[in-house]
Amino acid sequence: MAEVLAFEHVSIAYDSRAGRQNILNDVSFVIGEGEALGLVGESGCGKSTVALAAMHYLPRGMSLTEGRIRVEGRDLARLSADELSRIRGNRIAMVYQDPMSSLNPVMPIGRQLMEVPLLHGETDERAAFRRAVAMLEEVRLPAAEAMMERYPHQLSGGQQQRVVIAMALMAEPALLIMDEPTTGLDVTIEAAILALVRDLRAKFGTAILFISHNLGTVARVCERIGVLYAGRLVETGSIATVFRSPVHPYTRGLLGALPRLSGGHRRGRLRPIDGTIQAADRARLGCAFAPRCSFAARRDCEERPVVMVAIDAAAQHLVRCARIDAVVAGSAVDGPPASATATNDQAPIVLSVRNLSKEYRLTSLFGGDRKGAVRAVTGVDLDARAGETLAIVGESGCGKSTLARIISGLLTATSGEVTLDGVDLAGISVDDRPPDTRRRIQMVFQNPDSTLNPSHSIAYALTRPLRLLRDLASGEAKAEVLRLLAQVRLPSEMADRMPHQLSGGQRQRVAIARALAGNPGVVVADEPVSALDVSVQAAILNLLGELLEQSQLGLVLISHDLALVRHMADWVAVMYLGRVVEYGPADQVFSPPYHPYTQALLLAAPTPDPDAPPVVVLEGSMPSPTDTILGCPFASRCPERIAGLCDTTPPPIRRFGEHRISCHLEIDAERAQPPAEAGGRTGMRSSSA
Amino acid sequence: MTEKLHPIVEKAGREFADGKLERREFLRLAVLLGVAAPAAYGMAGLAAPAMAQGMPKKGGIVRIGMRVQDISNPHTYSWIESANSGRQVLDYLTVTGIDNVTRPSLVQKWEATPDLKTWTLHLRRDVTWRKGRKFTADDAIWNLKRVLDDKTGSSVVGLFKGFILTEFDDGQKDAKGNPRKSVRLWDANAVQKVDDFTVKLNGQSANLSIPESLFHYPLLILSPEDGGKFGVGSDGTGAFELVEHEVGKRSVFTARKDGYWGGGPYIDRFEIIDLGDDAAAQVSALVSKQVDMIYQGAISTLPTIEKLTHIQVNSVDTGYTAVARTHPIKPFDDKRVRQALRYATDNEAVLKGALRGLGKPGEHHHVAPVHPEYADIGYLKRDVAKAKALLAEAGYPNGVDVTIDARPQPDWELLAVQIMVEQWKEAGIRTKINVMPSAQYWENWTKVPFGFTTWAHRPLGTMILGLAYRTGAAWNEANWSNAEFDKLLTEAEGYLDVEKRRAVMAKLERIMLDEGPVVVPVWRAVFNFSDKKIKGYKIHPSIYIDAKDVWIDA
Amino acid sequence: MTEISHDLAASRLASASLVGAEAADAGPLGKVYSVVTRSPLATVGATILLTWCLLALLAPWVAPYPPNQIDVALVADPHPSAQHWLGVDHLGRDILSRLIWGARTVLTVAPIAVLGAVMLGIFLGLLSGYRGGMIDVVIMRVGDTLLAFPKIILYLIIIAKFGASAFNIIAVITLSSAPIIARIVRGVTLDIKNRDYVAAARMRGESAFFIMFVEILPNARGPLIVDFFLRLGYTTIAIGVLGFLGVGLPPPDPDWGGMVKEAYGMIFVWPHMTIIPSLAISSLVIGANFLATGLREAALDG
Amino acid sequence: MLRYSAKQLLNMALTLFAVSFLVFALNELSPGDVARKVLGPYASQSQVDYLTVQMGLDRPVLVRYAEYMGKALAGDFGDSVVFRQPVSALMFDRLGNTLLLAAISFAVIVPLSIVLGVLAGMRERGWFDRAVSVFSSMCASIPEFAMGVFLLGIFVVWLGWLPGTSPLRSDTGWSLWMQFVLPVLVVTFYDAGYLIAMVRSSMVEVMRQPYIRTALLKGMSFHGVVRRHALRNALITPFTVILLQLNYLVSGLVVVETLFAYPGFGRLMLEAALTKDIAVIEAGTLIAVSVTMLTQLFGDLGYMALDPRIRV
Repeated sequence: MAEVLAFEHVSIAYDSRAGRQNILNDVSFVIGEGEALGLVGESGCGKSTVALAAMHYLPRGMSLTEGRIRVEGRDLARLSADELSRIRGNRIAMVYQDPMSSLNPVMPIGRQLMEVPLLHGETDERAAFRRAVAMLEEVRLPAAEAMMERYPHQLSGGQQQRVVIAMALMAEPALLIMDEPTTGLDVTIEAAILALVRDLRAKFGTAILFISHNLGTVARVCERIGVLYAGRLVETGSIATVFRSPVHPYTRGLLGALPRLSGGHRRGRLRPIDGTIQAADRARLGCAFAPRCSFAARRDCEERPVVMVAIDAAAQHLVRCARIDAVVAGSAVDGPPASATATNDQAPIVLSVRNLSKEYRLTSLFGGDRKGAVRAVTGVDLDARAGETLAIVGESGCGKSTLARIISGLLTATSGEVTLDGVDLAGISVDDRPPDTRRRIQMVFQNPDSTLNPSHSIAYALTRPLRLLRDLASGEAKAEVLRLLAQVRLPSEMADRMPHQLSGGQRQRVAIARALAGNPGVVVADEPVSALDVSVQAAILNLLGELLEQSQLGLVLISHDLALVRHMADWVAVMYLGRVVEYGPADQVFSPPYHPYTQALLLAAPTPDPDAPPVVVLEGSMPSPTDTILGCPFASRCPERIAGLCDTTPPPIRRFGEHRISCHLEIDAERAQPPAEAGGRTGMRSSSA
Repeated sequence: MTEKLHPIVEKAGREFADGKLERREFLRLAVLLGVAAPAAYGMAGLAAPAMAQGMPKKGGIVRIGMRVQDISNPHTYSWIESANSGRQVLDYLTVTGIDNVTRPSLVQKWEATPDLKTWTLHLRRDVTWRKGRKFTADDAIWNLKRVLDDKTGSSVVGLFKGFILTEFDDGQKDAKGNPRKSVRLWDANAVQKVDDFTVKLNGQSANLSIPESLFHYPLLILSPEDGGKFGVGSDGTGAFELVEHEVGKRSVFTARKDGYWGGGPYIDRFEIIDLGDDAAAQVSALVSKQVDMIYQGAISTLPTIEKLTHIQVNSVDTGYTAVARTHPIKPFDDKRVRQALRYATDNEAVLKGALRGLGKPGEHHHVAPVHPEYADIGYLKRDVAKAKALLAEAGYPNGVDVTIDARPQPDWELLAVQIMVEQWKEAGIRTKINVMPSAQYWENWTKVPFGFTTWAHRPLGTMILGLAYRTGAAWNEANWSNAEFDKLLTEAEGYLDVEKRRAVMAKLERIMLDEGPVVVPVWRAVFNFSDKKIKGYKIHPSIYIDAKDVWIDA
Repeated sequence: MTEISHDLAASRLASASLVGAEAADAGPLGKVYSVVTRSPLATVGATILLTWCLLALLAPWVAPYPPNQIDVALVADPHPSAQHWLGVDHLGRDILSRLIWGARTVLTVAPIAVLGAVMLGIFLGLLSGYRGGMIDVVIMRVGDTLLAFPKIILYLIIIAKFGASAFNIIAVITLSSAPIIARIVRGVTLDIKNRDYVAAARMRGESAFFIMFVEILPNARGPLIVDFFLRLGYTTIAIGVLGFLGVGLPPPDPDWGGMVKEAYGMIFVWPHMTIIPSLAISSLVIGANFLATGLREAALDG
Repeated sequence: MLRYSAKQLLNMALTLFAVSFLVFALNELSPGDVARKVLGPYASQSQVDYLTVQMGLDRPVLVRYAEYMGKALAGDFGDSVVFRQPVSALMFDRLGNTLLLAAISFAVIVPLSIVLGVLAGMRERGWFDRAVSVFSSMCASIPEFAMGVFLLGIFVVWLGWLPGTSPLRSDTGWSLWMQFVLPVLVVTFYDAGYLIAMVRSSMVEVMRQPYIRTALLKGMSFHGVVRRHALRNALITPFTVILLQLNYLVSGLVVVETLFAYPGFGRLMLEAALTKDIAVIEAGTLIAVSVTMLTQLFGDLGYMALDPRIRV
């Protein structure tokens, strides 16, 4: 197998005022013809630098300090600018994370596609045009010729990414580098893109360097994987080997920290990796992971360089660890433990939502509502119970965040009820709620970068709610701040820090402490861990789990991540286009019968399972919330749509005890299918869509 | 000289012979009363001013940098600049020369009755309008009657008030609700046509200065056919025709082709170019030879001009000044404070600093050496110690804090104020300067408690004192009132005998020096700049410019 | 944000927190110092500004002569000499002394005017952005109307009507700049008010004013500080222009623009009288602009 | 787009209305002044009063405003009391001169700013970028009158190459073109300084965008990327700003016009303000404000045309 891309002991450094920083350190790997290598790692591990280094395109200040990078045998560092131009886009092409910003906003996409062949030898405009149209068809974009005239902003995110992929494949390159190509896309879109990549790869035989933070997506595309930590490859091998029998403590940690769809409900049982990655780790002489590793030994791990060691030469399974024996002997990879607690539907209801709707009227120039309305939330019924988690799951735009904000009072509902302690709060903004009511519902926000005011200290963030919600004197508040910090496992000296001095996970802990400051009855957490790395996320989820066990707190958890929901939730509501399509105790929602949408979500969810093949589960994207929906909101994408019924008549609600499904299909035990990981998927179309 | 001399001229001649009357004053009187100027010069034993600097040459263009204003209503001109446009095309009945002597123009000869109430004007018979018509008494009378009509809004009215105009209550109210006064001719026959070339002004009281008043700059003689309007192509008796006029940009005059009744013109074309108010821009224009003359010099440009070899500075001493004047309110209600102000001022330094020495130091009374009745009562030397003592006496041992209002144009005024303010500071009179744009200043000039006000040149000392310092006078901006001063002033105005007037004037001057409301720092010379190739030009104290007198000799 | 910027951001964070640590030790002044010294442009700008500030502050001690002391005799040769390093003006006043005292004027009037505008602008911008609705519409409408006036014409109209004084100049600059600042603040507010920490503040029941001034405002300080220095420069120009047009600060106290105007007519013989104050005003504005540009760059670098 | 324009025009009319009333009210509260100005400081009060009534200035402000607006809408802006001629004639002549100066300056400034800004911004922090940044920052920092003084000192006083004034007359010994050199230079330095910085920062911003990387990694040469991908994007933001310079070029040239005795609109406004020539101030303000708002409108429309993402 001919080598397409090779990294030989590559080190890359970044020079800044603060001095030289290592970004990559002794990275070596080879990608052969038609091979797909996945590179995984958490933020700051240097994986994007690998991608850009492969294109010989490093940001200002970064330079190759050691090693060589070869593309099809040619050392990139020795190529002239012209030679590089001939390789780029031609022999290697790249697909980027954010397709919208990767496309020129003021140029029709057709033109952008045609540029590739025109730059690489094609002289005939018409030929280039035909090639572009053909390639758009290859990436399964509808009405390819019409598409050529459109501007990027006129396309959906999924379509944009297909365009970028088409552009990358225009010259039929030997190597395709994909840098987080599906991050930011909804799970059903992601699944479709991954399936497309797999199909195209089969067709064109392109080698792929696939970079992702998500073990699950890598598993769907690649056969080999490399794990990066702090600029070093710590483990490489086939997907099957690495996922089934990981050796490096970090790889093990990553896999252990991940909640799984198949894992069932087990609060507080994830295995987070202690600590966080530090910039200084990249400069360590020894193992970069040593400070966080429970097996680390001073002499072996810190005082001398640690080199890659082949565990299984045949399988090309290499590990950079000085204590392999201890690790392998010391612990087994966790199997899925049994479910801890069962859903207790006897728990008292603390908050109930009834027939809740929220509309935004679009006003036209002269007032009035000619343009109709955005129906963000329509007719939602839910209950949150003390000591339990109600998870609201759905893709972006489904209305889950709006619902969360109505519950917390940041928005007010158009109609319906939100009842807390017998009082309807649906129409009362948080600004107008009496302090005691305000205290009872608190919120944890998604983005750790903006959850804390960068201008004020941690103590401020915790003291203000204590003063306002609980009317504590400053002395009492001070003591209470320390108690709260302890409760979220933060050292007391954090009180004097400013937010920028904290890591994302620490900030999220402070945000949780802040929500707890008022002794709330209900905490609404809107995607509380989605911006965090896996290893950090696990710790936060564990913390939330503990809090639930310790108190009678009702947690309303908003998330797009089914695995996480599976892990955390006692009750689950699946939302689509502002409506709850399925609702019930978690165990029942995650087992048949399913709403077709729930089923699609479950199938699409990328799981770190080497055996799970990609499937195209849904076509298209969610309708606009301004569209008037007569029948079932899911009708336009439902693979089992009953023409003439689903799109004209609102679906009936089918009840299975506490479990409700809103669907026209006759759902019974026959139809009930286990989730993807459990095997069968009859009745659903597979990747041929 | 066959005609009979006016009795006053005879008397004046005797006084002159006796040495009681200054030459200049005699000349002025004699000419005013109808003696032809050369004759008067002869009587005074003076050579008439030589008009010629060599032989005038014909042809060429002269460009002058001057504001080009709206000139459509000559009778209401309130700017010399407008009049300088109008006078190229239109003539006056009389002309007062640079020597303060009034000479005939359209009026060839005039005579007054001994009581000075009736003036007979004999018009030239050889004048034709450019469009061909003969100039007659009807033309003169139409113009006179028009400017004397209150509705026209001409400033000529002020000069004839009391003589042939009388004030009456027109039954209307003014803006403040007070009964409004209008003026009208006191008698239907006040302006009388004697024959086609003779006009008689029948006054109700004596007036000595009628010939000078006829040269008041709005009193341009228009063709009645133009209905009081003036513009491109308008008819005129003057030496030029206006062929182009763009406000704010330029005016172009071409020499009258059918010949002018007087001397000149020598040049073919006279252009006025608007260079704006900025003095520097004017100099730039002169330096780069975009213009040959600047209408009026600014002090700030003098240093530059003095270095330019092709430019000459034309200047003439005048009774122009600007005075720092006070209202009788604290602290200036005490005459010692006002005296202190005068003692604190170093007039020579002001003259040097603000006017670069062009002029004469002021003497703190508003009668200039160029005035005939000027009495030299000595120059008040600066005495800071005395000023301080006076302030202390007045109850201000620590000095006073006051604000003086001034305007930014012309530039020398603000310079003078700054210099005086620095001088006063040494005596403990700490002064803040409040600069108002000119327009605003003229809305407030009589109202501000302490201000610096321009006063134009007037031929007689008594005139200016009567305008500005008599109790209740309209322009008594100082609100000053001194019964003795008023009495003496009236007495002085009654003397035709200049020596008698001078004697009284000395007293008036002393009163002003002792308790007057003003600081008169300087007598300003009026000056402007012209290219040395421009010949025949003499600067007039009022900067009247007659293009017909100049020629080019490169 | 792409992953590569994560990689970079991580290393930047390290250096930033380094700076942060320094700052924590050195206090806010130390932080400003460290930010300023990071950009050569800002260093140059700050040096120029500081020099003028020092000269202004120490004017009574460093100015060799009283600024308004007139010595008509000196006008005979006004050029720079051993006694008068920068020469004297047309009234024999020492130009160096007038520059130094003039710095005092401009460095009082300009910052006060800008501060006035900033305070008014902040208040209106916060109110407009945070409250929205009719308040927003009214404030922005009035602001737009004011902004529709070309600035110089607005200055001329108002100053011609009410006269030239330090107070009027400050008022007119405040009035004409406040809408722009209000716009900036409104924009930042619209952005920040949707941040989670503002929602958190609402969740605990902070008053609208508290949120505006304690939660939002401090986070708008970056752009506002940059804008302050930029505006300081432009205001210095504006004051100079007013002086040059003859509607500036009243004499005799030295006003740089006024100095240029007074001596402009003599530029052909005594160019130093106009060129020197022109250089002074230019240097001050350059200082302010360099500092602002440098600060902005430093801020973008994180 | 049509609807947007209509809305903006309506807005504009309202603003103009507000502006006109503000100026009118500010200046016309003391009616006696007008007649006094017409007749000069030495006229008697009775003459002034006479004229005040004759001109109808004794009536309430609102009545006069209504009358004024009525006439103004018909194109009659009244008479200038200082220049004694209809404002419209006066104004359009001066405006014409200013527009000429503005047009020449604009024609110099825009290409210069775009070229320098793009060249500087395409390689952020390169030596050329540094040089251009410092240069443009300095240009924008030097007030026009100071720049005028410097240039006048060099080219007129020292070298004598150029005329010191620009009265726009061809018979002054200097050609019209020579008369335009200094005013245009001063305007250019001051304004281009600002615009270059604008274009540069927009270019820098664009060059940081991922789509530039996309284009480079397609194999396009750096200059090809700059030309084909960066340029249009980089000009979107400055476009509006560039158009807004027209405001400055119409009503902000007072300093340059004063420096060089250029018979333009700005100087007219300065004189009108100093002499309180209300009719001129009023008409001039309306014109200036209209120019502002029209350029804003065109700026918005152009912006929409340039950027396919923005559609109204």
